[in-house]
Amino acid sequence: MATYKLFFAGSGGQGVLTMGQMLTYAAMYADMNATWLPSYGPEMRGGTANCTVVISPDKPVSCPLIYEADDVVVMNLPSLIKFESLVKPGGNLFINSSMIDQKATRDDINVFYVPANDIAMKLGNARTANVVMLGAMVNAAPVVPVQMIYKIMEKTFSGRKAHLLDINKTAFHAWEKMEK
Amino acid sequence: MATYKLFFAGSGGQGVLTMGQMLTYAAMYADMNATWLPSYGPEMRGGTANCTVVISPDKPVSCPLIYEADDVVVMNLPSLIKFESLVKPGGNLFINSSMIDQKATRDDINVFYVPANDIAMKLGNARTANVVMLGAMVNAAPVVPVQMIYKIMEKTFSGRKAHLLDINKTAFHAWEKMEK
Amino acid sequence: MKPVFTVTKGMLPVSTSYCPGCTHGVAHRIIMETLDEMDLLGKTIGVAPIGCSVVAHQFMNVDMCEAAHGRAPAVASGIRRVHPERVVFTYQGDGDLASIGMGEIVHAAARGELFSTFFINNGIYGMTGGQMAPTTLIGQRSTTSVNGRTREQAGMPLRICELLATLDGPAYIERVSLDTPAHIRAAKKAVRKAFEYQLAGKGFTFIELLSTCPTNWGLTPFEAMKRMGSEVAAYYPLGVYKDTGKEAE
Amino acid sequence: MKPVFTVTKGMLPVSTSYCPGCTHGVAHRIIMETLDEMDLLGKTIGVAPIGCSVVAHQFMNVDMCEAAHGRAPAVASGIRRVHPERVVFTYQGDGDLASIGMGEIVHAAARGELFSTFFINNGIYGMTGGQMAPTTLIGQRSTTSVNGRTREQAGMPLRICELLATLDGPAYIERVSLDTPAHIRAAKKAVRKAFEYQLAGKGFTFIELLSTCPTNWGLTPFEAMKRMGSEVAAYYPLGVYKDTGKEAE
Amino acid sequence: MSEKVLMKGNEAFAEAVIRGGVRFYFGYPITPQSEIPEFMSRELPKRGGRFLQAESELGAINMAYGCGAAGGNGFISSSSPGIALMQEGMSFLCGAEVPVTLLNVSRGGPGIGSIQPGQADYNQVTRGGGNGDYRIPVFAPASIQEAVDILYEAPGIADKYRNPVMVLADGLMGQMMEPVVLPDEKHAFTSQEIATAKPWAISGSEKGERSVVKSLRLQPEVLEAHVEHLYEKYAAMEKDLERVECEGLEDAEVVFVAFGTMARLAREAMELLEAQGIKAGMIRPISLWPYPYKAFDEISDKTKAVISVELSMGQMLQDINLGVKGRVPVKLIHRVGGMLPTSLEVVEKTKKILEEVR
Amino acid sequence: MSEKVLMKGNEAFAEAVIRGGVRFYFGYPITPQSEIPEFMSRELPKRGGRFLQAESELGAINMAYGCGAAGGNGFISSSSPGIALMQEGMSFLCGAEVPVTLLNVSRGGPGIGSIQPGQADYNQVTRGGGNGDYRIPVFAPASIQEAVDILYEAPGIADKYRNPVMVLADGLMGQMMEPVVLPDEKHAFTSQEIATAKPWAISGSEKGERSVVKSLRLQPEVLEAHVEHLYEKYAAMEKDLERVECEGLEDAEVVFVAFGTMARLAREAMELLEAQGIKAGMIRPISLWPYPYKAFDEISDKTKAVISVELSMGQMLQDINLGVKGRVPVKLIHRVGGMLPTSLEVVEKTKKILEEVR
Amino acid sequence: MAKRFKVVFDRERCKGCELCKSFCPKQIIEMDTQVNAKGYCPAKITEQAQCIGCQSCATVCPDCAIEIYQLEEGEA
Amino acid sequence: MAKRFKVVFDRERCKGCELCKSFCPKQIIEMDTQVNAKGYCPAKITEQAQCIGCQSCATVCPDCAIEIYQLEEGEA
Ligand SMILES: Cc1ncc(C[n+]2csc(CCOP(=O)(O)OP(=O)(O)O)c2C)c(N)n1
Ligand SMILES: Cc1ncc(C[n+]2csc(CCOP(=O)(O)OP(=O)(O)O)c2C)c(N)n1
Ligand code: SF4
Ligand code: SF4
Ligand code: SF4
Ligand code: SF4
Repeated sequence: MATYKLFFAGSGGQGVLTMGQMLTYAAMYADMNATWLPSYGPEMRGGTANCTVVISPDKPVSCPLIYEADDVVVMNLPSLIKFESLVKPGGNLFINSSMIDQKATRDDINVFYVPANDIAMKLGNARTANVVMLGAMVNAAPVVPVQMIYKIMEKTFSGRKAHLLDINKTAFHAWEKMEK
Repeated sequence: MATYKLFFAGSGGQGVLTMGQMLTYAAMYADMNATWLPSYGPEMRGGTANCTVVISPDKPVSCPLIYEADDVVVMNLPSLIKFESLVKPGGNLFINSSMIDQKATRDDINVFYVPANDIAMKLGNARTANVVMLGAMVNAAPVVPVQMIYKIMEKTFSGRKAHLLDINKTAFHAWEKMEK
Repeated sequence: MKPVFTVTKGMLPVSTSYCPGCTHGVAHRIIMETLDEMDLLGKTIGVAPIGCSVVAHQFMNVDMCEAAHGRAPAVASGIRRVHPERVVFTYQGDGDLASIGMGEIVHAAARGELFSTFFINNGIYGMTGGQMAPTTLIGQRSTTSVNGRTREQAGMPLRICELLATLDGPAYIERVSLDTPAHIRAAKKAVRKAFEYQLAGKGFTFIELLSTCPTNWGLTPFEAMKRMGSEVAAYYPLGVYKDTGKEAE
Repeated sequence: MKPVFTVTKGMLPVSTSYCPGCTHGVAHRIIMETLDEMDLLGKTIGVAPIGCSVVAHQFMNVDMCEAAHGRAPAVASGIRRVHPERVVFTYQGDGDLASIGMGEIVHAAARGELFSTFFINNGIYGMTGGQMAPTTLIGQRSTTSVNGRTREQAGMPLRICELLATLDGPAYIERVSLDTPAHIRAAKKAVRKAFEYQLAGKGFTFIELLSTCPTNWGLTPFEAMKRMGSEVAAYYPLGVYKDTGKEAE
Repeated sequence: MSEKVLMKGNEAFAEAVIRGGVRFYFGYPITPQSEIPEFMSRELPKRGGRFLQAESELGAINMAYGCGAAGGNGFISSSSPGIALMQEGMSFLCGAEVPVTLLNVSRGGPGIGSIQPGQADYNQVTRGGGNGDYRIPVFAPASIQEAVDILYEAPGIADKYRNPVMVLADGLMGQMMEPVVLPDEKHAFTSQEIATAKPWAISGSEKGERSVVKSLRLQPEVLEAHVEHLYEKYAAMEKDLERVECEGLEDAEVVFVAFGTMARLAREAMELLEAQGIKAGMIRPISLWPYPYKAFDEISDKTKAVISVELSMGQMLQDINLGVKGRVPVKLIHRVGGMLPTSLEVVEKTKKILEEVR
Repeated sequence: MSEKVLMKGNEAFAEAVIRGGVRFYFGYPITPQSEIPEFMSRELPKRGGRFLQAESELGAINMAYGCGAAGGNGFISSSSPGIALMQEGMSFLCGAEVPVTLLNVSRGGPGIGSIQPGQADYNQVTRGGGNGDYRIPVFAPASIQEAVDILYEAPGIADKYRNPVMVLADGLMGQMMEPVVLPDEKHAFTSQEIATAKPWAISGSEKGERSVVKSLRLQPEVLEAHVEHLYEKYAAMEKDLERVECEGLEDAEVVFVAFGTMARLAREAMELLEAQGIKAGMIRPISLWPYPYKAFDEISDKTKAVISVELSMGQMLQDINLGVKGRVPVKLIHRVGGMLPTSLEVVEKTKKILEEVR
Repeated sequence: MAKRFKVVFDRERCKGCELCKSFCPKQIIEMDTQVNAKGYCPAKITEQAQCIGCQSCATVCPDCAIEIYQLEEGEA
Repeated sequence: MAKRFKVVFDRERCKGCELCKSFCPKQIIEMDTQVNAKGYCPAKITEQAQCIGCQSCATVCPDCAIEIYQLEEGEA
């Protein structure tokens, strides 16, 4: 399997950086090489947040910077506008349709409309929208084994946060279980 | 006329640097090229003082640093010991015999024993010892015209210091006038 | 319709880069209102620091330059030499002025440099993300004192007005606070007095403005205002620390 | 024959590089005598400044290092972290401490660093040939104030004890003078107290020693002593500026 | 112990120097490395060390000097303008032969510039702005693992040569996360052990001979001898510390030279070019001083161009030219100001360059 | 007006910049240049200028920045460690495009080193220790007259390019006396004239558009464009400011490369060698940046060695090698620590080198 | 007749910090539920007529988002 | 019997600053006319017997050039 490039974009507070980190952990647990790279800026607050994840199953990740991505996740409208072009032909674009009214303009890519916030809301925890989205992405593009996503979830949601584990697992599978 | 290199050494307060400067001024007034270079050190006080003068009648002075000198003036014993070797074969060494008991050791150079302090004392101004010495030197090695020495003296000893002009002129000629 | 409160032309018509509720905006506004009211906008040269307000020149409608971190007082001293007739001020945060720039502010004050310094004391390094400042209170958490500042580890917080008041150069030193409308009005009076003293050639003038950093204090803007009025002002008493005008009277 | 005054083994048996009559030598001696009497010579780490006393380590018989110009307090803070049990002191001139090193001394004092600073205030830059220092008196001539320092050009001279006394970190601050045998004995007592407070962990200790620079004052050593006792001490009053030991009693 | 963990660059750097023996941190906050002082303020007190937030970068370097002179293993991290403020200090540390480990997580310039990543501190770290003849070894790792390994080793190198050692990372490396294996923690000397382990240090420990640490030498003969002594050490460092990774030089049509993150970009560009039938090679200097000039001798006759891929206006070109000595054209592909090229951009520009030189 | 006077280097330097238009001096005492602030403190107030003794070198460079940003012609003099403390400031001035004239009367290092003359600030002044991409023109005159002429011109160059300009003199030049002809005094802008003469300056003079002087540019595109703009200026400087003096290159068996006082030593060594039948030539870089690389193309086939004569451990060798590009062996004759070679010593060492390379 | 005032908010400059709201003695400032272009919920006045013209809101506003006018007779 | 003292000068360490002389309450310190190796005229005591052991000289001496001993009975 060749190098896999993913890109996550949204606004601060949407859990975009966490999505990328969870995926990177999962890749590491699966003994793959992986790099997570956030964009950072002078403004500590608000503004946009995005990160790149590069996963390379058998050799070290050569470049953490990308010029095209296999999968792109956009959590809000500005991100869709800015990063639709980043998807490589034949790649996947995941659109958080709860926040984004517009449709994608390209037809050489696969587009998934995931109402992540709505699903999360329905599950009773609005903050899991990013996990819903991550689940949708991994379901459509199984770049890491689901077991490894579980593993990082179990590490993250332990101790005082243990009660959040189930809801997150549920959120992760919500999209795949949803009737479309 | 070729480049002429002179070296003056003594201790702080003996007017060694001034001797070199007067000569440099005189050379400049005579439209020659000249460079005056003091040695400077961390100790502001006491210690040794010395300076190099290089005079070049027709072209710019190439190097202000010397490895041998045509004329060397030593005003105290440590300077004699340290700098006798600097005189080039056939060159002149001027020894302030008022302060230095020892004789020169070399016989390939011309040595002048000038009791500069004694002469100055006799003239009634102990502080002119350096001018006595300078006079002796210029007399033996007429590297600059005497008129030009006068010119710098006239500039230096003017205004409030005008009364010192005569004594300095006298001091300048004291050695040449002395019976030896 | 009679305007009773309008936006000064001293503030450029753009949105600032400061966090919601950050009193940098209030400090900016009262300084610029004062210059506007004194008709000095066109005669003033300002110096912005390094800190969140590094971009003050994007908002303040006067000739301005940036200064390297902590060096605004030296920069202003240089400007002052060239333009003896202008109004000059510096605007500095507490990391900028009280930490890296300590030498420069003490010496400019001691020389009695004829400019005004507005010292925005929010007790934290805002721009770099909430590290401890020399003015962070004992017990206050910051990213480099996660369990709260202790005297043993970092010493007591610095009181700059008190320190500078020992010098002969300053003509006027006051500490004000931006925590309530009343205090903000008082602060503006102090700002005006600083510029008046400067114009009168009395000497160096220094206004410390207690300020909030809701983002790095981890409080809402209003909670931050309340903390400032209580805890912060308790350690940093408001008041006039030096006033040669008064002394002379 | 009973020795009543002998040369301390704290001073190495070499001739110093100081000018005849310069009280750097006296300051050196009383510090080293004190360490000797307290049996601390082997446990002490000293920091020499840049200035005439950059070579203090050639004369003081303790482990020592040089510090870059003005940075001795930072250097001592670093040393202190590694050796919490040793005695640490810095020795700094007024150019070093009060000019370029202002930031470092204020911050070390504010942190309450556990070392002692001996501040040799001779009101001039000795080593570089007599330029104006921040402590040069008004009217005093120097090579950069040939007609005498004026307030307009350079501000008033800095009083460092008074400045540092506003901070919470210092445990003990005193200004002493080396102008007479009696004052020298008093100075030595202050030096001892500084080390005692340090050993007791009380906090930062600071002794300012009024000192002469006959060479750059253009006076004989004795005239210099007299000027120091009169003119200089008039502007820099001797006395204790802070003593937490006393306060606690 | 050798468990693999996913860490953010800055935190991995901090953990690595602690494991490498560092117990004293001095620093002043600056983006993009503030996670390091933050990490140190939490971790060092737990691990028998001391964290001191300095009043400034000048304070930090001089605290580290005091620490090193006293025999401690000190560490400083900062970013570009902060490093500029330490230049006098670095020269002083070299002159006084005091060890310290330094990390520059560099950003954009000149001046306050921006906080975006940059590599325009090349001159600053390899030539320095301190006065006099001195040298500081500089390592520029390209992955977090490599950075961890070098930072783990750095305190030992600093001690061995009694000289500062610098690691240069760009802002990208500091913010990035990658899996790393952390090495075992080394023993750090206690203040008691220092007297015997480092007899030259000023430890105030009655160890017989008094210690003096200094950089002043007023007699020219003495200072000359001292500088010659320093240069013997530097010659030894040049032999021992040179590190470089070369790839595909035998038959490369084009050779990239790049360090840090840009080397990884260039590596991907190599793959892309290969796919287009163009053989590319790479010289990746890991040590920027000593610079691996000799590696350039391996460049073959087939090579038509050597290309520096840099986030600066070409500051490394001087060293590349010193290595290439005019045998092959040397070109530059760069972005600055925090702009980052993509590997595709490198490929395109490389093809253009190859057309020009062909 | 063009009377010849005998002046000490430091005082001649100070007089020259005043005549060149400087009215503001900022500095902190340091040997061997303290005569300059002393001279300025006496002279400037008489000539409509202002003298300000800074609290430190950091203070001085930032005062000069304020002065320059406000449209004044400022001047700073210092010596090696003092220049090290100004590195952040220099990068800042370049980034903010603020003119100033700087003089480094250099001494021995590293660290506090000694106060004896040295040339080991070559890296410091030509590569700098500031962060980011920037350049500062550096001139290294070899006689007091040349220094006077350059310092007279420097404020104009600084203004033209809105960039700092540096003059490098060694301690010898500062202390030496030589006859000089002083040029006529230029007009210096009054604070009133600045608003029209330098509309970009912050003069608080209601001139219509507001001025802002800054080095921060947070958007990468903007900073990239700014740096590219700076490099257009630097390219222009490379064209306009390169200065070199070459002599006897046509048929030289050996070519000396030297600047400042060492060039004069090398010049005497040439004469001595000639007397012994050995033809020597010389390349004397007057501008160290831009460095006169092209001059090295003039070296003929007859030349067997190029020798750098330096008071450093060979810091100029990198530039010489970049010029020579491997065509001729490049060698070094040097002394450091304040030791000075004699021309005779240079002759002896040259002969030895010629034997080796023959 | 009591003085009457008009408080004008600049929706786009407002960052929704709620300081004006907190300091309004008459409690007549509320936050909008519609976000502005920058994503903040801006402040607005609910009962204009109750405004006493104390200027507290404008004085504490860090973003120059508030202007206050006194209504002449007959104006609304 | 009054205490008797012996003041010992280190000729080579002395720099001839004359401080001891100036501060001696009994005025019994004089400068030598012979210079020492460093070229200074060192201090010496003229009338040892008059010394009251006040240590003023040693206290002000910047050059550690003075040591003082109390003579036991019979010593000279
Ligand atoms: C030489 C240097 N050191 C450090 C920094 C990083 N830095 C930027 S702003 C800042 C401090 C900000 O704190 P403060 O002055 O309190 O202002 P605030 O942001 O809180 O308004 C620091 C340390 C820098 N830019 N330059
Ligand atoms: C960075 C730096 N700046 C300036 C100097 C030059 N310098 C050496 S000593 C000194 C000041 C000496 O004055 P002071 O501290 O009062 O000590 P003193 O010599 O009077 O004892 C100065 C400015 C230096 N060595 N390093
Ligand atoms: S970080 Fe703090 S100081 Fe900076 S703009 Fe935000 S609230 Fe204000
Ligand atoms: S110059 Fe002054 S301070 Fe320095 S040794 Fe001489 S008298 Fe003492
Ligand atoms: S105080 Fe200003 S910025 Fe804050 S909510 Fe009110 S109007 Fe908006
Ligand atoms: S005080 Fe000391 S140095 Fe001075 S004259 Fe007396 S013995 Fe000599």
